[in-house]
Amino acid sequence: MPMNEENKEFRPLIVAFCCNWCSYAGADLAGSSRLSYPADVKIIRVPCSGRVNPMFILRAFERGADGVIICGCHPGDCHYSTGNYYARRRMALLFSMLEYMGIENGRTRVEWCSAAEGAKFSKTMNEFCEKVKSLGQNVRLGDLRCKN
Amino acid sequence: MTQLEKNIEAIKEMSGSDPYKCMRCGKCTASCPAYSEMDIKPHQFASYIIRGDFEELIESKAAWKCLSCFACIERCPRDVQPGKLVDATRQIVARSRGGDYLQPEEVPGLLAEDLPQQLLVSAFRRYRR
Amino acid sequence: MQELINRLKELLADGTVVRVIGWKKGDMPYNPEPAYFEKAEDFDNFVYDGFCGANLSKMMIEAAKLEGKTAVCLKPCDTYSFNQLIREHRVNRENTYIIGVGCRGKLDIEKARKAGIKGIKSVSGVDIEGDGDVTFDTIYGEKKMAYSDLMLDRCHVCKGKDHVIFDEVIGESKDTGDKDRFEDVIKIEKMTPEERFAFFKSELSKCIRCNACRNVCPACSCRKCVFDNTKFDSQQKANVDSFEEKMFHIIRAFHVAGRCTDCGECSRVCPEGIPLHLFNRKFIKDIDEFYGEFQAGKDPEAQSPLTDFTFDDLEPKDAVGRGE
Amino acid sequence: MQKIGVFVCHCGTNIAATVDVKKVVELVRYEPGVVFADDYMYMCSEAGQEKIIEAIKEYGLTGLVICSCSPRMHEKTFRACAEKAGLNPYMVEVANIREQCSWIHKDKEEATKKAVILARAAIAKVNLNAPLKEGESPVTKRALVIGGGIAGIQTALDIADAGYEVDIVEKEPSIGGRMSQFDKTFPTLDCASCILTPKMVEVNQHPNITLYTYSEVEKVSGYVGNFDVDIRKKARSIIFDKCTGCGECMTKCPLGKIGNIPSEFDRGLKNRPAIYMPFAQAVPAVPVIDRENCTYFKTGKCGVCSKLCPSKAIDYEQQDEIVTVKYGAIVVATGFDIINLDKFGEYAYNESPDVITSIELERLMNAAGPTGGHLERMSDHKQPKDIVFIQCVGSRCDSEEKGKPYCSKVCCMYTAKHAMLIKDHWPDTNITVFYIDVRTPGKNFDEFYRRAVEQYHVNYIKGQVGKVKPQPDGSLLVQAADLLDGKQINMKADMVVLAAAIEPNPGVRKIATMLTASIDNNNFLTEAHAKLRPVESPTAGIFLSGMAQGPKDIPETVSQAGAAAVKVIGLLAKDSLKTNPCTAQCDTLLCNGCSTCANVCPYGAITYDDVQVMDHGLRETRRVAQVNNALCQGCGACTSACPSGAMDLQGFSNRQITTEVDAICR
Repeated sequence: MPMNEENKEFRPLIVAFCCNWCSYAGADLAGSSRLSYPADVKIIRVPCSGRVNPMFILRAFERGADGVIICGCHPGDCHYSTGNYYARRRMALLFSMLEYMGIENGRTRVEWCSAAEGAKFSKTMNEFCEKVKSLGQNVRLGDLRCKN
Repeated sequence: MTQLEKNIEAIKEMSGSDPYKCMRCGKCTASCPAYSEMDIKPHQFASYIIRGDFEELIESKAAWKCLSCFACIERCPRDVQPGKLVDATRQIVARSRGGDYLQPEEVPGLLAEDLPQQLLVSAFRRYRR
Repeated sequence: MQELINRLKELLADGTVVRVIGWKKGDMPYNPEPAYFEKAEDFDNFVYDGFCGANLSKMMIEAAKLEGKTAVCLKPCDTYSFNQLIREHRVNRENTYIIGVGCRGKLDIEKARKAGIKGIKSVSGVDIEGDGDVTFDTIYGEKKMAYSDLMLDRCHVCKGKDHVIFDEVIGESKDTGDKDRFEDVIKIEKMTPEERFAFFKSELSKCIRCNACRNVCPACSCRKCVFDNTKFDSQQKANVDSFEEKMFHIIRAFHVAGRCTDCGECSRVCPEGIPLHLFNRKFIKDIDEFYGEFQAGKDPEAQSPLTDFTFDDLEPKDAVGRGE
Repeated sequence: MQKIGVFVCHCGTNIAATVDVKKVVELVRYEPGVVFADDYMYMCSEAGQEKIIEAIKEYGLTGLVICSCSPRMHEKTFRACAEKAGLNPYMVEVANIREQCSWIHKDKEEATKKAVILARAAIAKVNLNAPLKEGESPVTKRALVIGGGIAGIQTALDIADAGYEVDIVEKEPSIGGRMSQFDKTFPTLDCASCILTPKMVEVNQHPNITLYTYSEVEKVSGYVGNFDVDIRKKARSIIFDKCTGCGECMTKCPLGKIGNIPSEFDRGLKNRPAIYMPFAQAVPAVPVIDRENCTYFKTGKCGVCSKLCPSKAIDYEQQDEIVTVKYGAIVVATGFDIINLDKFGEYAYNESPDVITSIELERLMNAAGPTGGHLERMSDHKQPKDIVFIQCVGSRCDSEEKGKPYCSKVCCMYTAKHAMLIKDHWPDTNITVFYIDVRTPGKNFDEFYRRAVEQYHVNYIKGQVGKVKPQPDGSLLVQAADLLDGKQINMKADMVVLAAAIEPNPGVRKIATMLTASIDNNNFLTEAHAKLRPVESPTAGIFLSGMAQGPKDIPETVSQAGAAAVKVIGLLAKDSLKTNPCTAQCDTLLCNGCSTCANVCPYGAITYDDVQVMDHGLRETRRVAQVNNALCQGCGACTSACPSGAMDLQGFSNRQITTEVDAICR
């Protein structure tokens, strides 16, 4: 699937978890401002970055995602006051563990993006896609059992 | 009113400037071309006066190193005009020595049209030391 | 050991407790098993020596629900696990009588095997009070090994000789630590990503998902593991690839991050000898570095780092690539 | 199995120009659960909605996926539409194929492919959706205000004026709080009691306000709209209704002259009798017997007050009384105190009576204060000539055991006020203020401070004082530095006034715990959102007023009090509260009772109860988590913290998100 037969260009599969209040709205603003980013990014709406269970991230990788990005409100701006603080700690530890196991750093990212930062959202997604593209297909975290 | 406050009143009258208004923003010192020569910086003139440290001002080099360029007067956001306080210091010294080299009636002839009058007076005080 | 047995019998006799959790002799001299003792005669089989490595604190989850008080023998490091269980309301302190037992390091029979000692008939010098070498009487003759050469890896990074919670302490303990706790983690961190991946792939490929690590872990105390419920669609499946248990092991370690006392039971019981503690210890090292030193189980009131935060916490992007 | 209808919107050309809408319809038609798929020009239009309603009825749809603009735009519209057709509104999911697809992609093939994937994810999710019902909980139309200072008074008055009943609980014998101790107020210098006393009287006389003075909140249970509060009315030893407030008892109490009981109100600068009112204008004007010091209570002898009371109002047998009242909303207005200065030995506060705190100075300058408003040294009762003020004593101090890391905010202004008031009365006083920064944001505040310098010639010196040394001659030697002139200063002073850091009232911690309202490291109550919800606690139904939330001056306190009142009125105006159905749920069979979820819940919505459960035929009592749906806001922090997966979030369940991930990665 990631390999396009005709031009052989690698297109990564990227899952973005966006919190409903800041980042998802930021993505909407990027849309209404027509600030493009690759179609490789697919957004899943969650109420808060604190809702993102590390198991969702590993699951995405197992299923063949090449990159996973979590977007939430800036620290101090969480709609639920503290959700992103917990997310920040969870992700810091999880990402460090993935790196420790030899998984490429660039495949995971956390970005704080407010509802007003459409431009930042688009820029972040462009950068992240580029990075994941340069890393190539996710082989190390994929799980054959999950392939159809 | 305390004795100090009375002394400061006198300086206010002499200089036409109110040292109490100084907020110590430092813009005068930042503007001063003679900065490196000044042992007491322009902004400190106000605080020295408020503190009553007149002797130190009179003994200072700074009072005589001031070029009377009036950049500080021009730029002061609080209208304290430190240059005038420097001038007042010179005046105190000058008065204590008594006597003037120039007669008052000679002065008008020496004035150029666009020269600030106070600059001239200040320069007189400076060079007659 | 006799002092311990006498005291335990006394506690049973005077009704302070109605049962004791300790160790009984196993089929081999080097594999004693955790066991319940309820009558004085049960103690004929009681043993407490250098091979009694098992952390009995987890057994108290169920034991403390039983009628009457239970005495449990805990080594200094086991008391940390017990404290952590108290913090998580998993164990009833009122129904527990903690005997802090002395410890001078626990032994790993694999170390003897690696040293070529086979056909063991009996072992001496492993008594809790002794301080000499260990002598193996084997079918090939007598073999000797220094006590510390035979110690479990975890005992070389001992947390100290003090029990953090107890009702009474019987016997002396020794701080057997002579190694940096994070030495192995740092060694892996210094490898290239490819080397790290290869290392973990080869280690985890041995995993047979027997769940021994999870079952023995005093922090892994869920009634039903998340890997056994249908909510995440994460139940066990047959392997097709050698690295497939990674999700299980990452999540296993993640779920105990900030709660793991580093007791080392996971690695001790792994039948495949996977150094599972390397996952847990990595989290501990990161937590120490990111959020300040934290020892789970030391203070039952302390907030776990993962349920806490500060405004200026490290950003995830700064948590990675630190070695570069 | 669900019967799902998929509706793909063209949004004019907004979507249709970049996404091949027809192709999307064709490709999702055979997804699991889909029984109907169609497209339309404007799905949100009247006609579009009509189409949806028809399809629901015709195909008996149990779930809807609308592929259109952002759910933030029209999710509500489509939910309402579903409800109209008799479908549960929470059976609707929106796939965002405009903002997150057609508007940002140019290649039609690529955009179409992505739209299909987004639709698939939404379909997969709807397959797992369950009907959700908004809960309803009634609202008790009565508010509780904890704290009777200016913050509490203003909040109570505003709520009462709107027609709701309010109770004020105040732990001191009188309302009035800190403000009643002050002499004058900045920046206008009007007298504090002149503006406060009328408000105190108004509170006392207001038909909608009930005062519980000398009372404390003992226990709080319930949740927004339905709090049950136990209030302990401490025994005053006075029969409230009989007392006329004549004050005879207080003047005759033998301990008034010989008792050495320091007056709390006068910060220990004066003594009071054992039966006392904190101050003359106390509201209610009913004294209280301090049982710890009263001779009758200590020895059983005396009884002077009882004998002399003309209305026989003294009752030594009175007991504490606990009343339970129901409230819909609670306002915390517990105010502040100043920090203990024991750790600041360098300022000799405990050594010399002439080193005082600003609040003591307020009393010394107050005409009703211990000196009748005459400023004098407590050591020799002489009028001080040289006064030094030290700012930031314990404020902006990073050493936790000594002070507080924050700026106390009001000190710069009250110090300027004190300096001016002193210079006004005694112009020949020399006043020096040592400061780190002078901070005067606020209307007419900087002008006020400049007046102290320019008109009153108060000497401001930048630099913290290092040491205050009491001298044998009774004066104080102040050692400091003038940082701007780079000089060390040793000056003599007759009096030193310390601007001690303020801190939240120490009792607030207990109250916050009872209310499950969160507090920060400095014990200030946390607001629900620092910018957008500054007077609400994250715990629903709890509101914040005054210094309890953070340092602030009187005008700010009054505005915040009004704001909190409006929020309370807004809540009480409702007959019932609709609760968000997307709340966390605990699977009691999976729950370990470990409290991890409760530790991360910002709303205190999770409690633990011992519950009888039946697990594999075994009946057991277990400690398990319970979610209060009225408090839970649905953030899901608990679900990611829960190791066993017992906590799940309705509407965003673990399985739903997992299945979305799977659909996207398919």
